[in-house]
Amino acid sequence: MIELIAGKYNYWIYICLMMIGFYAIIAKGNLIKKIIGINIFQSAVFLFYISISKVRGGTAPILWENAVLYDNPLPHVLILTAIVVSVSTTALALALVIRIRKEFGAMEEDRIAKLRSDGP
Amino acid sequence: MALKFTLLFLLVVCAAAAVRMKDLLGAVIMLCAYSLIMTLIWTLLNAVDVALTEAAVGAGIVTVLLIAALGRTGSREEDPPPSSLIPSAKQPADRHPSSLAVVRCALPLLAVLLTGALLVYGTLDMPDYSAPASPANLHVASRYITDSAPVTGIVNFVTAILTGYRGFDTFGETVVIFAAAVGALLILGKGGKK
Amino acid sequence: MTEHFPALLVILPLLAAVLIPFSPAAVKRSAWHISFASAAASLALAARLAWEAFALGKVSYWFGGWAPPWGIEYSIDPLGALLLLLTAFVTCAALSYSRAAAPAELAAERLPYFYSCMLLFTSGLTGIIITGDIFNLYVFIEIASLAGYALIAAGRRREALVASYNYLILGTIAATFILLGIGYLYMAAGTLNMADLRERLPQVYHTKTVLTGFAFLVVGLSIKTALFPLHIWLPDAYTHAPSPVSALLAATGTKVGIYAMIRVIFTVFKPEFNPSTVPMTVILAGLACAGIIYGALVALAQTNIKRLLAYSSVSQIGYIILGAAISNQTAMTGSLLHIINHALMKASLFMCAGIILMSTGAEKTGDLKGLGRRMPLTMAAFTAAACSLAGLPLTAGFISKWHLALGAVEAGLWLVVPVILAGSLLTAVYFWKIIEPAYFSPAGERRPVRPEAPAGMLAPAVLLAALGVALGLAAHFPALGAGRAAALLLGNP
Amino acid sequence: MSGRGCGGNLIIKTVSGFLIPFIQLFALYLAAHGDLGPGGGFQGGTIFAASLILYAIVFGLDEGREKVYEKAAGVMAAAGVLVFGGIGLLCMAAGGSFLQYSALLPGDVKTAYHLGIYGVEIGVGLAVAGALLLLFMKTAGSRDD
Repeated sequence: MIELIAGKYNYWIYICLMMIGFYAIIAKGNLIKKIIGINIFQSAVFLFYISISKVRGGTAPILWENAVLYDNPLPHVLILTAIVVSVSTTALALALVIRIRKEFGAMEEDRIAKLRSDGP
Repeated sequence: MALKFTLLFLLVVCAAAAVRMKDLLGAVIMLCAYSLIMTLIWTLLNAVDVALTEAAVGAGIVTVLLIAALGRTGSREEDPPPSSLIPSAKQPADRHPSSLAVVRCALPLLAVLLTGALLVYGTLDMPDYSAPASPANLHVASRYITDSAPVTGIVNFVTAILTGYRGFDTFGETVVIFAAAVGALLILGKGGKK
Repeated sequence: MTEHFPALLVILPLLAAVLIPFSPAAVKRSAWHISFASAAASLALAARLAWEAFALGKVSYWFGGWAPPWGIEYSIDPLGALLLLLTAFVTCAALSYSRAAAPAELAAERLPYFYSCMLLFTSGLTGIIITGDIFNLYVFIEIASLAGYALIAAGRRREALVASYNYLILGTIAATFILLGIGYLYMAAGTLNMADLRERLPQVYHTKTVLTGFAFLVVGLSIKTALFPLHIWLPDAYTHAPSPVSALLAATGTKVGIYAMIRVIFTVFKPEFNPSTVPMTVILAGLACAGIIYGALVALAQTNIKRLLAYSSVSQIGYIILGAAISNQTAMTGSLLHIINHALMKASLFMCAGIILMSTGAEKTGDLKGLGRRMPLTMAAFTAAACSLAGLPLTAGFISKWHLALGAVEAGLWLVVPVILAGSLLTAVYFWKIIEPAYFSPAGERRPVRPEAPAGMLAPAVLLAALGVALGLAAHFPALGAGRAAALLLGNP
Repeated sequence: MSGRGCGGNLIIKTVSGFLIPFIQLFALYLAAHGDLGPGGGFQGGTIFAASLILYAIVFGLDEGREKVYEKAAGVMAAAGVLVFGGIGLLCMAAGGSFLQYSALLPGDVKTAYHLGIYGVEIGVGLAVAGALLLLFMKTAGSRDD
């Protein structure tokens, strides 16, 4: 049991973070809050990838004559790409929120739903 | 080890605070703190390139974009829908409907717990954290480490993979951010006065 | 030069999309011409590649000259070739429709951005179809999705903004699930190349890690394909998007999602992977059946034409997934045929709905009285496409549903057959709600502004619908192609 | 936001005015040294964009010229992607496959890699800096709305 916890707790913390973000996305009604949730959700996944790459006793993946073991560089590369995707999504979502706020004057899901059903 | 554990703990605290805070500006600042702590953890994990990017993007650009957006949208999260917008006849029914409260809290919580449980289930027979012999570190990755410097002459493996072996992904990545820019223009229109 | 076609197929439209929005005004004015030219070039490249893929069985391309598990590979088999051809063709049709439709539904200054996003969207989809690398798949899913979110919100209707936002939130959850699933698979197998994963995963099929990764990939892709009950983003998005966008998204977006799902289930994993704890195929088939009936019933209750078509999509997607879940040769052929059929017909139907909205302002089924006489061509195309979706004999829809039912019988799933029949019947009934007033009611007081829509809008709608009938009459050819693609996919040539 | 600047706070203006050139220098260093240490076009481009955003927040941008700035940022983003894609196509023209840098200089593979990777990093940097600037300007908006 102890070994299980010692070997896996890193993964469990990322799952915990991910679920905090996931909860914010699906339970919060405020449009900006959901975007904050998405950011937490995604970077928790990034943390998971980076923890895959760690090797006990490894050094940073840059060629170095004294190095015995290197950390795995591939997840780093994947996450660099994923971070760009994440900021792109956030920016596009913010553009949508700004337009929604302009057209509906509201930023809460249920208020917008009301305005949609009453509106022209 | 103790440092990393503290940082991971702080990470959870910041994430929870960002989600709980009603003041959106505060929540954004918490998100920024979350990103900065993430940067430190990645530095500890030797992912220097990723840490640098997270510091610039997560803590920098994303925070600025969120604050700029808040400047145009208002920065308070509201609890109940204001009564003026609800037709008065419906008001008592809409104010404290128990079924709505269930949908609002219990259902998302259930979904989150189920997803989390499935994820934890998946970790049970994963290779232990930082085990050198895990499959992820053996097959493709080991070839990158032995070959990339002699073949390409690039000493930073991450750069060699990013622009060499997986250069097409990076091309896709620049197209993604370009798509976001064009998409924002399509949604918001050109600058200047309407 | 021909060996570079797989790469050029994706890169040319991408570069055209980058060129259009920030160029001098003269280039911007010809934005439509540039985008149509690059879409036409893509169609030609796709046709050539499809010919090659059917002749050789597989075409592959190594980016940067790196051998597959280390570099990124493009690989095209007959199934991918079919989808490439379909996407390129529908894109051409949607773009030629946009020439008249987009200026009517969008502000003029946004048109260059609109065309740029159309091209980004389709080249994203092309990248998803053609790639042999699972992380590259994620990158191109995001290109297509981001362009798709923007396209839905492009019109003047404010409801579209909320629809787009909701789609963005769900789509991002889906993409993150896909990323997570990829991470789990990478962790178990140490590779990202699909063919390599297929070879290396069987040794770890029993692990919980692989099972979880598979589950997250499939759930993420189910959101993207709008499989019931994860379809909630779809009706609003299709209803409020500009009509060329609805046509393109309904025809290609969800189909490519299904294709990616088929790739994961049948190419990344082998049939031996059938976890005893969770019978994946049974769940998928069950959800597909539920989706067929649910989508059709809700469509029956709709009065808004575009919303009716959107729910009809939920129902038809159920058919496609059903065939993939049964996964024998006949059912898979039916599923692929239905992908083609539904893509062409739904594009035509959304185009007709856009034409009707533009020339008469009619959005509701009740507003269509007497339209059959005033807009004979539009309503003829609409009726033909509707017949094909309902699966009437002599149409493409009959062939696909026939194969699906036959496949279900072969697999011993007798319970599924009545669902297929009931779904078809309901499809006929909800389309009758539109066709009946158009042909059999006296004209209402609404008079169309023009007798028919501009030829540029009408031609693609009529062409697509006619193709549905033609494919039904010459059923041999599509069935042969889809059959070969299905056989190679399932590994029984 | 872009029109206002940061009131008249002298301290902020002086410190920022002193810092911004160094931030930009650091950005260029990062973009150019991705092959030796951490960093690369993406990080460099982001930090360069951040320095210009800092400038816009502290000093404010010239009102009425938003269209020009927007256009410049857009051109920068498009140029970046085109540089990247252009290098890929150049490799194709030289007989390799897309982004196969070794085709550029058949005799000297390592120099070819260095050249190709520099070009690509410049492309990524331009694209990222331009796109992020554009996104900031769109998000912050002009004063009148």
